[in-house]
Amino acid sequence: MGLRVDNLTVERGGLAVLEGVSFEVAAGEALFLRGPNGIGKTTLLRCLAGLQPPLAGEVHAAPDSIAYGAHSDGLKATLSVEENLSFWAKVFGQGEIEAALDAFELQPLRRRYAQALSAGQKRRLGLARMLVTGRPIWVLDEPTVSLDVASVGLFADAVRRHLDQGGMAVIATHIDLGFEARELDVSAFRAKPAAVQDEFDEAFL
Amino acid sequence: MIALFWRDMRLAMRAGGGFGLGLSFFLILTVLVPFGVGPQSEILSVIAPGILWVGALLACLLSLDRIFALDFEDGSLDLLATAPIPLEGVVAMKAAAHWVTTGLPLVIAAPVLGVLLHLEGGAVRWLILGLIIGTPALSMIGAFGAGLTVGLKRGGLLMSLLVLPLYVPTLIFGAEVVKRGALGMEVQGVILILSAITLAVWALLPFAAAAALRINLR
Amino acid sequence: MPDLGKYADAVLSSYAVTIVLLVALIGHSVWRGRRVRRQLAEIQARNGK
Amino acid sequence: MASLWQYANPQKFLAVSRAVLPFVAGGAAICLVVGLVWGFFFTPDDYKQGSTVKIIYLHVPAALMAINAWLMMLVASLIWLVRRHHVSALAAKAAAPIGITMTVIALVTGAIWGEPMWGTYWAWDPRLTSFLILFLFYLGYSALWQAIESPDAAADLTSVLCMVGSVFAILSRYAVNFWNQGLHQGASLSLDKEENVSDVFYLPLLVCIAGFILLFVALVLLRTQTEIRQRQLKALEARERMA
Repeated sequence: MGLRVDNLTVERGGLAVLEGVSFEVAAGEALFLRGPNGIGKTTLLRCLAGLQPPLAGEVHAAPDSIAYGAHSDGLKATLSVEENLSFWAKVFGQGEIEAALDAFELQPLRRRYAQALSAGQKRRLGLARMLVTGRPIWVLDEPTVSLDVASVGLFADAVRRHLDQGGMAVIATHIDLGFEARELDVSAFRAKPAAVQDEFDEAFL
Repeated sequence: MIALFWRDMRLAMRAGGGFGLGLSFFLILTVLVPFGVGPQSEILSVIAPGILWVGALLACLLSLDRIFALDFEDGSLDLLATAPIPLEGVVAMKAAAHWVTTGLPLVIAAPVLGVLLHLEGGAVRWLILGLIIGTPALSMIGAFGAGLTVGLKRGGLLMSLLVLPLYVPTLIFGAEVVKRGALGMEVQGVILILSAITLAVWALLPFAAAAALRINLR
Repeated sequence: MPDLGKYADAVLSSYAVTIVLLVALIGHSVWRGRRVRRQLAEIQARNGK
Repeated sequence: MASLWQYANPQKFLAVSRAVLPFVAGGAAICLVVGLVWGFFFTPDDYKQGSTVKIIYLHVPAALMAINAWLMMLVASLIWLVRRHHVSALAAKAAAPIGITMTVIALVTGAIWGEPMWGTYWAWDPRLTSFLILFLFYLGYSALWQAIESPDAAADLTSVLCMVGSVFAILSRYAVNFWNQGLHQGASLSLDKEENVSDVFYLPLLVCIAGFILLFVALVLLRTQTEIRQRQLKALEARERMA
């Protein structure tokens, strides 16, 4: 089962930012979300991840199939790389973290505390977390921030392997990740200012 | 879920908090009180249960932001909310870890602190029993307050205002256990009520706290 | 004026406090109501409604 | 047939409440003036309490409304959580400051009355203590409304707090009773009124209670109107920023 989004309207701070967003991602496919800052990509992704309810429309996906990777990595400074990762593995009911450590070349750093990592290393650890969730749909928000070229390559490889195994990915990004995928420019869905905001305002305006 | 409990415990220990800090806090509180009210043992022995209970409230309150605020700031809470464990379970585990690092040290230190405050031997038993039963409720109620205020910039003071009135029943019955125990009165009823409050709090408030978290994460 | 006897202070201060508080509450409600109504009228005029 | 819920529409609520408000406010004014003047000037002194008995015309209605305002907030919060009617949430928000004022009046008049009667302004009596705790609940509730920016999140969170708070308020009442069997007299109003207060005091007291109830309703209507307009204002401002 893939991911299908029907006519989604999402809000931020009580105002619709994107409306009528529809797309579909099939198994083995990736989708890049493009669009200028502040257009509502993060809001859309949070909505996909189920963190905020949409104003209208629906997200169709198998239950518990979406793994969300946010701007912040959710790392604990006083836990080691290994501890951080195995915590998330356990939370998601997976035991194995070696493959994830390998994929992002974190093996040499595994005993180091997260507070002693560089920004890029932290990001790699945050992305390695996606591998230990065991979930088919990755929803990633600017995953390559503070990564160097080599690390972007590691990330692209990881995504490609994930897709080859029948996984899916929705990635909001501004850069070229070095592999082919469909692109969706969300500025096309920008909500019109005069659009009805919610039923409360409708009663007034 | 167990993994979450151990992670929170480990975080509390590594941050220099945890057990030692909790114990030191109660020790300092106990040392300061006689400076305030004078060294007469008859006064101290009367107010000792109240001091220790209020100390438990304060220790609980001071460390409440650890329950959710840090996880909210670094994004962990978002990730936990999308994880396969129910948010209610997350709340309960975090409250449990909080109790082990703030409530439990007090229970353990209570006999020593009781001596410092001239608490009579008979009353110490009831004090410990009351603390064991009552302090878990404080952590859970605190988790609810922390959940309500997690997204707010200056949530600390507001959280105290919200949480402290909710502590009233536990505090009253907890102190009542010691008072009656020391006087040799019938204690069983009060202990049952105190246990009922704690059990009800742990059964119901995780849902309220999880609801509040979901609203705050939106 | 009724004879309040030795409790005159208590009775009078109770009435005074209550009336002051109620008047303050009513005053605040009315004042805020007017202000918001005026602001709303302004913004609606601006938006040509 | 139109249902009751049509009044949950903001415009409808504004129209109806605007029409009703003058009558409610007028009724409140008449009842309060009649009741208080009657009570203050034309009732005899109590043989035990002397002229301080006149304080009950303020104390009892205020105390009643302090509790009823919280109950109203609880019902309004539940309606909001279940049916998502914004007016309901805003009415709960509007009622809180009124409840706070009523609680303060009840506490202050009680303290002033207590000084000559009990020889102290404040005693840790169960009823007094319960009211103090109720006051704290009100403060926390209002503070939470003010602290949260998103109006819907604020409505949700305060509703949750109101529900949990109600349970704890009842629990505290019970606990406080247990903790100290106090000196406050029993309810001065009950169904068999002969037990407590004689007719001379009872009738003006009833008028005063009616006055306080009407005043409460009038203020809730007025303040809810204001809250609705405030929301409307915010929505328009946000739209201007967007455009």
